[in-house]
Amino acid sequence: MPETLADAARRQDVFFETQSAEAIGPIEKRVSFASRAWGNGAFRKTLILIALAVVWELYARHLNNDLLFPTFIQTLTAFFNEMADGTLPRRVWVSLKVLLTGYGIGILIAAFITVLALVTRIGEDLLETLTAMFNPLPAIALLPLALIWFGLGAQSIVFVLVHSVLWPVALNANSGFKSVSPTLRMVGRNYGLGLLATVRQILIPAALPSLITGLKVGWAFAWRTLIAAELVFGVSSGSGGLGWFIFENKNQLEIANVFAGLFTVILIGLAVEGLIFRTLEERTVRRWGMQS
Amino acid sequence: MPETLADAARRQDVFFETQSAEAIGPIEKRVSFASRAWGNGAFRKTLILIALAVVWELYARHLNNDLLFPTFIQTLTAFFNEMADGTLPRRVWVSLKVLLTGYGIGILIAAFITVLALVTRIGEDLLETLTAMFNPLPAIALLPLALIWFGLGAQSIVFVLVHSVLWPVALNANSGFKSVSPTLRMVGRNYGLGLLATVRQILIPAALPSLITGLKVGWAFAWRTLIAAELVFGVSSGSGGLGWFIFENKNQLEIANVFAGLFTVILIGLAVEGLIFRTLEERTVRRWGMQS
Amino acid sequence: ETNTLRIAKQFGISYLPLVLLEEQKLIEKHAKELGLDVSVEWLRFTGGSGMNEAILSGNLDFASGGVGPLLTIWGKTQSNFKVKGVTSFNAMPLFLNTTNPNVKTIKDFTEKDKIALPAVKSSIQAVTLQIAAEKAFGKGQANKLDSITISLGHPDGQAALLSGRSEVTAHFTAAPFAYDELADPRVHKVLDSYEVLGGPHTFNSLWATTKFHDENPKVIKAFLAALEEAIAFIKADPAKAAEIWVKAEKSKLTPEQAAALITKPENEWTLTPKKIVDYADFMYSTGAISAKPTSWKDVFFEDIHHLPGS
Amino acid sequence: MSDVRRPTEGAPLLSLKAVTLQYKTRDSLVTATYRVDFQVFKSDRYILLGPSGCGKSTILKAVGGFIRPTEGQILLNGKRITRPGPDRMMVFQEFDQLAPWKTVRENILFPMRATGKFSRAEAQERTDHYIEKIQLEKFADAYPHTLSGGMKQRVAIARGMAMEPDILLMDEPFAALDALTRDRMQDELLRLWEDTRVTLLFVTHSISEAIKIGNRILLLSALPGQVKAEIGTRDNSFLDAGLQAMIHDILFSDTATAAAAHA
Amino acid sequence: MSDVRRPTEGAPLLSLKAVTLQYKTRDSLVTATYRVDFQVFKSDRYILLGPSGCGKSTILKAVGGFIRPTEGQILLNGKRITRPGPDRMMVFQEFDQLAPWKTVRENILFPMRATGKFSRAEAQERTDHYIEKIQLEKFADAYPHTLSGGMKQRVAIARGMAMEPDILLMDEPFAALDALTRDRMQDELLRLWEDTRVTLLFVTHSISEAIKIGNRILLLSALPGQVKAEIGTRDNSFLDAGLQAMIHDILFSDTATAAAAHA
Ligand SMILES: Nc1ncnc2c1ncn2[C@@H]1O[C@H](COP(=O)(O)OP(=O)(O)OP(=O)(O)O)[C@@H](O)[C@H]1O
Ligand SMILES: Nc1ncnc2c1ncn2[C@@H]1O[C@H](COP(=O)(O)OP(=O)(O)OP(=O)(O)O)[C@@H](O)[C@H]1O
Ligand SMILES: [Mg+2]
Ligand SMILES: [Mg+2]
Repeated sequence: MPETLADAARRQDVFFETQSAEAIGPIEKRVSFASRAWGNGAFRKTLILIALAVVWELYARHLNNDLLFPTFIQTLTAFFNEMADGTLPRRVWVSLKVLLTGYGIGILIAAFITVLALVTRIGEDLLETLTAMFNPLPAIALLPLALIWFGLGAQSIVFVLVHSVLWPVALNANSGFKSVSPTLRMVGRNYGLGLLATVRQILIPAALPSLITGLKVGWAFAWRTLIAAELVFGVSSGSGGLGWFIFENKNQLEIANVFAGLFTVILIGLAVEGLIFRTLEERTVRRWGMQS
Repeated sequence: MPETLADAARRQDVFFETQSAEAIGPIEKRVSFASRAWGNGAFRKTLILIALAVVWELYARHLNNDLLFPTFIQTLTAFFNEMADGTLPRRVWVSLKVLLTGYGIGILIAAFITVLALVTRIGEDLLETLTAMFNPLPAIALLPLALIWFGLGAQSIVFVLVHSVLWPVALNANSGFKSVSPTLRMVGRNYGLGLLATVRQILIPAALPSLITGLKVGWAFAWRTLIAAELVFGVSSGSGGLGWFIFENKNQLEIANVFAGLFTVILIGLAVEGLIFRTLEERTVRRWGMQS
Repeated sequence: ETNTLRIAKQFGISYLPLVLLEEQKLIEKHAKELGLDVSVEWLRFTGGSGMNEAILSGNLDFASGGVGPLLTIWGKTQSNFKVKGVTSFNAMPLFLNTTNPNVKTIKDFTEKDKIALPAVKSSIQAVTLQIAAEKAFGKGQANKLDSITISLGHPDGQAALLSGRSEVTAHFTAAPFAYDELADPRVHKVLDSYEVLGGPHTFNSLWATTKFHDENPKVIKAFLAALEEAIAFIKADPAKAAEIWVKAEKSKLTPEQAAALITKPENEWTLTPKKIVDYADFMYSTGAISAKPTSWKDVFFEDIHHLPGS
Repeated sequence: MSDVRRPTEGAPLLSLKAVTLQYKTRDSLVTATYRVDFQVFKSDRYILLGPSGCGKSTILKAVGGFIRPTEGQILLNGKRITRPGPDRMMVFQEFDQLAPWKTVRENILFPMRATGKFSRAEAQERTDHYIEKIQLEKFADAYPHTLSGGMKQRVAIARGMAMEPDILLMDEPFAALDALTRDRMQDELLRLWEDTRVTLLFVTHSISEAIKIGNRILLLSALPGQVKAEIGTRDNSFLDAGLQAMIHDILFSDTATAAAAHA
Repeated sequence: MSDVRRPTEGAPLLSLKAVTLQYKTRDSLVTATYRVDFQVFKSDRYILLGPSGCGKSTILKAVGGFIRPTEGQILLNGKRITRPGPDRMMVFQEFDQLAPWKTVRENILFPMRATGKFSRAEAQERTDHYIEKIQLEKFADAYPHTLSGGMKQRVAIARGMAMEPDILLMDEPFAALDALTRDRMQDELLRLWEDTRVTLLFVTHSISEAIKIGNRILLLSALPGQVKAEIGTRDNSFLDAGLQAMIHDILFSDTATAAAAHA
């Protein structure tokens, strides 16, 4: 191709000595303190939480109606009182046990169905059909079957929890698995991985962003369901978890305690997000460049 | 590289005439009728549904306790009766109106928050924090605020629906957006697309599998919440929807009607999955090879 | 005979006799006297329907609740479980309170008012309101006020009424909420269920399936004896009963306030079912139940047929 | 065409008999290759050469067991290929064939451990060896998303070679590499071949690469891919400008006349 | 190094001044290029050549506005580059740069319509023109996942060329193409250049491609990429075996001595 630019011809060839990688050493940009603080997620989130608490306090004071909406400080006071006398921790413990059981079983069943859906076409149809049918059903719909199968008490609540965890987790897992790059799937098949090995070594890591979202949604809905389910199913005297605590206090119009109960749910939510899901994301999908 | 295999050297060079593409024409594999029927998703799903109905009928007959678990035929009878006298259609209509309003608003707010989270880091923190805090809260927690802001009735239910739709949709959207390939994002930025254009033309299509999952989960939980919320939040007499229909019949131990109500929810779920979500997936993610 | 008895109770001061049974282990005591070793499992429900399902699925022996649910389940199970009342344990009035100063009688309610009650159409409050409406507006007008009723649980109803921030201007409720509300100067009483029915009527009863009843005669006997003892105790020492209740329920009421509620003349503690037939007839006339008892004795087991019920 | 028989000795390791490969999508039916025949003998370094989109990757995937032929048969040691397996290691053309959740080292280790073909210690040793060969020592613990395109491909190549499979299927492995790195990797591949006599089925775009690496070269026509010629190379073929020109002519002529002329 | 000034006339269109580019990840800090200086003048066909992983793509992305330099400046028409823009169309190295939800035609249309640079009719016409050039008429309505690697890259090239930007940034666009298609695309690119005098910044691995396409060639060292030399080509450079050898030597020598010897 002929060179047609006049000046290009006049440019001279130039040569440089290069430095070895060792000679260069690390070069780092300087960052100001403010922007470093701002760059810290925990710091920003703390700011958000403080702001929310302030808004709550101010709005509640403005409403001045502690039958409906107590202030943040009233809630906090109630929270500490109930923590101190051991009521809340006991209730939380009862709820958490049931919750984790239901969550765990729900995830296992979701895993099972999703894997089934991977292998056979009828499994996939089953997953799609069952999800479309049962996912919209409220917990009360399950009450009769729960009573017949499990009777009253924790087992039935676990059953309802499974129902609330299972479908969103399965939906997310299925969609995640189906979105795994065909090349990666082929890589797995190339190594002759068995079904479970494929799931464990290829599909789960590759679909992790979807899976984590499913786990988050499932977790949240397990809580919602737990609190509602404790009301529908009733409890034996003296037992009862957080949901029951909230209902009891509501019945006695101890609204600050009701909010203390809800506040506990919020705190647990924040803790689980910050300590578990966040860490999981940091160590996996972000580290692997699968999420920006 | 020297050729060292004795026989290789003895192989001869060979040349062939090729045919033009037109000369070849289409070649199709023959498929047996059985495997074609089996290949039809609607057929397989119908089989599944029939099987489920049979299992229901048999199990309910075996239990023989129609105050707890009516048979499929009893349910169907009740369903047709209530359809025929116009009760169910009216209740469904009331519920659907509220549901779609809540669903729509929930999606809009989710879109807004997610876009905010895309643009600013504080927006992302806000999304993460709010989701972790509010997603586990049951609908009853919102009752006071709903009462203050919207009073009793449909508006409050919409508010609670928004709460149940917003977070799972936002979580899925956010995770989907964050998983969009960096190259595609760069392509969008390269074209100088504005924020909304990027969202519309790059992020939404690229994250569609996650978005659809979010919509599915949101849809299901909107139903669950609607039915529960009609109990918690007042329903004026005569104006209730499907949730109220179920509750009323339950109170009067008209269990077949209760199941007819739930059956309606299931039918709607199947219809929405089959007609809307399925079609959407066929026309988008599957067609585009984004999901297998 | 069973050796564990599963009894459900709900919330509120009206369940005081059951609380005493639990706290003082009276059932166990009386069962022992009859030579039975019974342990009692106390369960709590927040409403009638969960309880009904529990009893029908065999997870519960005694359910407790209002007259409405009792009549409903009685009517529905005539051909199979034959659920009947074991006994009543109180008679208490229901109050319709309002914050709207213009409302003196139920005829004064307008479309702008909203009456909160536990469950539109099906709760005992709703039924009572219908009876009152029929009396006030004439035959066939029972549903006249239904369009302004709205379902809210007791506490939510009270909060809605007292917050003054919602369209709820009236609340049809029971003790202690009813009394609590009346303590507020803005609130006054429009309707008293005793007036509507022309006298005291049963508020809460216990019920069980015929199968359970027939298989456990001694347990029933022990239970009734225990309940009688509890009620006698309430009458003899209301202050002590109130104290026990406040402690057991962790109520925010003081023992004195609770005692005041217990000893109010309109709140009777008795096994005798009252005005059951009035409710049943009315519910039958509106189609809420499909069977009509000829006497209150149809609705209750024979163990208390000696009482002067109605 | 498919009835032309070539003189061979011994049983072929891999033989394609009139293989037609198709993709069926919602919108269309694409015939990627039409009645392709060829035979690969043990220790062949068999090259597939052809224009873009002619079905080279598709053939490789079919041999890999990922796609079933619409017509014809693919036999490995006389048996039909029904599924993928670690005896046929595949190096894909795509950059996303590395597991993003594994470091360079872990990616190379992955098949060796997953198939249990090598003991832990042996696998480690082989991994170190190949990391050195692809000159990514400094990036041994880096995750794939921090690698350049060429670096990713090198990891995939190392992963395939380290496995020492019976057949190594390589789909344009060196396309993303600069001239020097490419040279080095080519030499490395040939050294591996010397050591192990692995059978290679290798797709490339470069005629010179084909001549350098291969002992047999299959020339394919444009879509739908059909066999135009199969050519052997000799000891010093890479110096033979005539061979290069002939291949060029065959590939780029519309008919095989030009080719026949050469022959 | 950065103080060596080259004789030039007129203001450069693009100039990099001692540009250091880094990637910071959780696990490490990689310096991709170290104090790279060069200037591209209007209508240059400027080639970046260097070993795999030396930072060529990174430089292109920095010019594209996707990465900010840690040190130094990148000036476009004398102004710092702060963000990406359609004046610098980029053809990426990755196969996943096409929008999977758009057909071949829609993908090519996409930037023309999204930026509003061309009217609907004009954009359509240009699209048709380039679809013909890349010989994908039959696949105009196919979705990217049904294309072979080389076909995808051709679509990306067409998409970039159809936009006629001020600067066309191309990252190994022809790497996945066979010799003939590659030749054809190279000619097409040069024809486009003849017609529009678009400024090209072009990454390649192939020395001969560099000489065929470029008028200036920047030679980079291995990681961290530093400038080894900048060389001009002349009218008949592609016949000049000496130039090719020189570039080879410079690239593959450890120091610049070999290069200096050539000079
Ligand atoms: N997943 C698919 N679905 C539908 N058609 C496909 C698919 N993959 C490839 N094809 C079509 O099959 C034909 C051959 O594709 P293949 O990938 O085998 O080509 P190739 O020879 O490897 O080309 P390249 O050198 O460009 O990689 C192409 O026309 C392509 O459009
Ligand atoms: N996203 C990233 N995160 C961290 N490091 C990266 C990233 N992308 C590239 N690098 C590193 O930057 C260096 C230069 O990469 P770049 O992609 O620019 O190389 P290249 O010259 O284009 O190589 P190739 O010819 O192989 O494509 C490499 O060492 C690579 O490891
Ligand atoms: Mg290919
Ligand atoms: Mg690169």
